[in-house]
Amino acid sequence: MASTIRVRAILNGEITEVQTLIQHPMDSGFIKGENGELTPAHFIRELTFEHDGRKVFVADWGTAVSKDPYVKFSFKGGNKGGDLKVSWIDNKGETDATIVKIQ
Amino acid sequence: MSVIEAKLRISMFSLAAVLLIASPASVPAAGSETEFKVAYAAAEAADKEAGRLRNQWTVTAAALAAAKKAADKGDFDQAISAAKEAEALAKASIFQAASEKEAWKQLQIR
Amino acid sequence: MTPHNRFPATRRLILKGAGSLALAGLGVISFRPATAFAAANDKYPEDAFKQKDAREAIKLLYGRTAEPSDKVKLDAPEIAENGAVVPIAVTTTLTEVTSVSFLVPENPNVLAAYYRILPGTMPNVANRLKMAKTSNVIVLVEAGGKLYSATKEVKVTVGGCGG
Amino acid sequence: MVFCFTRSRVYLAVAALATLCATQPAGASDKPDPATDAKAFRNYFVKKFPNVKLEDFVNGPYALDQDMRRQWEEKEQFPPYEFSLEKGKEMFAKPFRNGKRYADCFPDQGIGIRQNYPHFDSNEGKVITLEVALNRCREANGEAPLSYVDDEMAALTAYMAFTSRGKPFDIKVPDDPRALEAYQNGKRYFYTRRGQLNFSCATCHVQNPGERMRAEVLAPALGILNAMPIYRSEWGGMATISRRFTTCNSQIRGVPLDPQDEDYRDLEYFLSYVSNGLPISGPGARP
Repeated sequence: MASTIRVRAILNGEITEVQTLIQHPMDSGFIKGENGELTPAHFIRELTFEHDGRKVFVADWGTAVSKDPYVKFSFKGGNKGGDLKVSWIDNKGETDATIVKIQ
Repeated sequence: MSVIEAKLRISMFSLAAVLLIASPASVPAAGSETEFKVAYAAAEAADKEAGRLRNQWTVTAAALAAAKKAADKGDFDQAISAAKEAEALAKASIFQAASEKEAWKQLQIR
Repeated sequence: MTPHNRFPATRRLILKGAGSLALAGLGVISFRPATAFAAANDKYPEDAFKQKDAREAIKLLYGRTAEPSDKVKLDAPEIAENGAVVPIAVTTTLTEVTSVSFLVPENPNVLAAYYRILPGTMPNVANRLKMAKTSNVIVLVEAGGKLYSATKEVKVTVGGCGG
Repeated sequence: MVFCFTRSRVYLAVAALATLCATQPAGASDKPDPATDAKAFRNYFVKKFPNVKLEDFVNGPYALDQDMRRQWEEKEQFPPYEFSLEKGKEMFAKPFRNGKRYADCFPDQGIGIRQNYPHFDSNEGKVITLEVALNRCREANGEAPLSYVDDEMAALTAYMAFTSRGKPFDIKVPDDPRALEAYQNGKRYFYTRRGQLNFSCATCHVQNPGERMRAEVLAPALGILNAMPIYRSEWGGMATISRRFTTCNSQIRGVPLDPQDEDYRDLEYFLSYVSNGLPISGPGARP
């Protein structure tokens, strides 16, 4: 199974710009499915970014973040080839993580 | 109402071609099952004809389903009325298909 | 549940030891130095995410009210092309930013996202949010222990025969 | 709601139109002339939207509305069809159980050929769309066909479109009466009003592109297929050409035909042909 996480981390000067897209339904719990019943809430709660073991950015999400969520931020102190670890955990306890190199 | 809706509405009505189908407003006696069956069969036949012309409407299918549902509950007044609506819709779709046979050419970009 | 127990700041402070807890218990939250707040905001703000009212959510998140600031720039469309995916971003010239959050008061739950800005990270965040209907979008920026905001209305209409 | 027909007794507002308006001179206009059509089609949109660059029509509503364009550009930084595209790439590369691949069914190994579909198959005398060709490839290799409206077909066509990005549509209508007939049938389908709302494809996408239909800005018909398949935010998922056509029909309260019905294939043939010269931009993202 391919990772649910796509990351682009690009160093520009001293700033590393990070864009992430994650494959996740982000069901709000307010929408009826095809069977006419409410689809239970299923959403990523926490998304964490660590650069070389140091936390740089943490997203706490509720149900109002779009399906296949996207977030962009940037940080100082990144180095070309350095590791950026991205991990998430959702309200059902499911998780995924990936490590990419800063480009 | 958005611009397009307004425009379309005007364009359609300015064709002076509004087809009004009066509904059988007064049904003297309570509808019978036989009467329903006749009305339903007529509606079904008309919808089938629309299908042959590849021009069925979703609303016809919905009216047919409503008719069947009412009949299953024994409400034949309702069932007959829905079947008649279905037939009228199906006939309108047949009419549409027939008139569009040539009318589409008016719309083309040239 | 007492109001104080529902206060995430309280829960955060529990991690920091009995002394802080005592302070929080006395309701003197504003006495905490800003740095303590930033260092403490490492837990998922569960209760804030359940709030139906913006003021309530902000109170739970930050324990204070926000003041509008022209140093906070909220970038959101005039009309959302679709309420399911509304790109919204914030940039700010404020310094010492420790968190950024997005609220949509007309959504069933008003708090959409809360971002912890750690030292060295820029206070600029872009994300995509769901909007149930036309609503203000509020962005809150916590900087130097103070809370600033910017607000913009985004119109949302339902989809149909388009595309 | 568009036209509140619901409880009123107005069933259809078209009626005697045929007799009232049938002033069209018969004759010349009935003979299919694809090249002249395509020129007129393009000119119509270029004139209607003088500020839109020709190749920008493939971006649909985003070519016409600045606020929407900004949202789209923001999304294109990490487009929502990314997952579908990757899946399509994997599917395309994965051998069938007999060891063959999709690549073996297509010219140039299937890379950079999207702009040539649909094409007219002279042996069969019918229009072959890319979706049909993909399923035929599967069946020829002992695999079950895919649903024309589901994610897997969208993923495959997304990948194939991606490898053709920037290549102009190059649809041929050969000098064959059957090809001309297919083209003409597609054109007829495009302009024919149907459904209780009495809309044709052209009502929305020729007469009213750029207008808002409730929330959405209607896309111009010119270049509308160049971006397919599309990720639709409204559906939270991918749409193949088949899904787009069938949905359009049901939105105007017409019962859709089967996906890849000959009428739809001919429609795709016509619509692609009149967009000849405009670049493939798929997969796309739309509201």
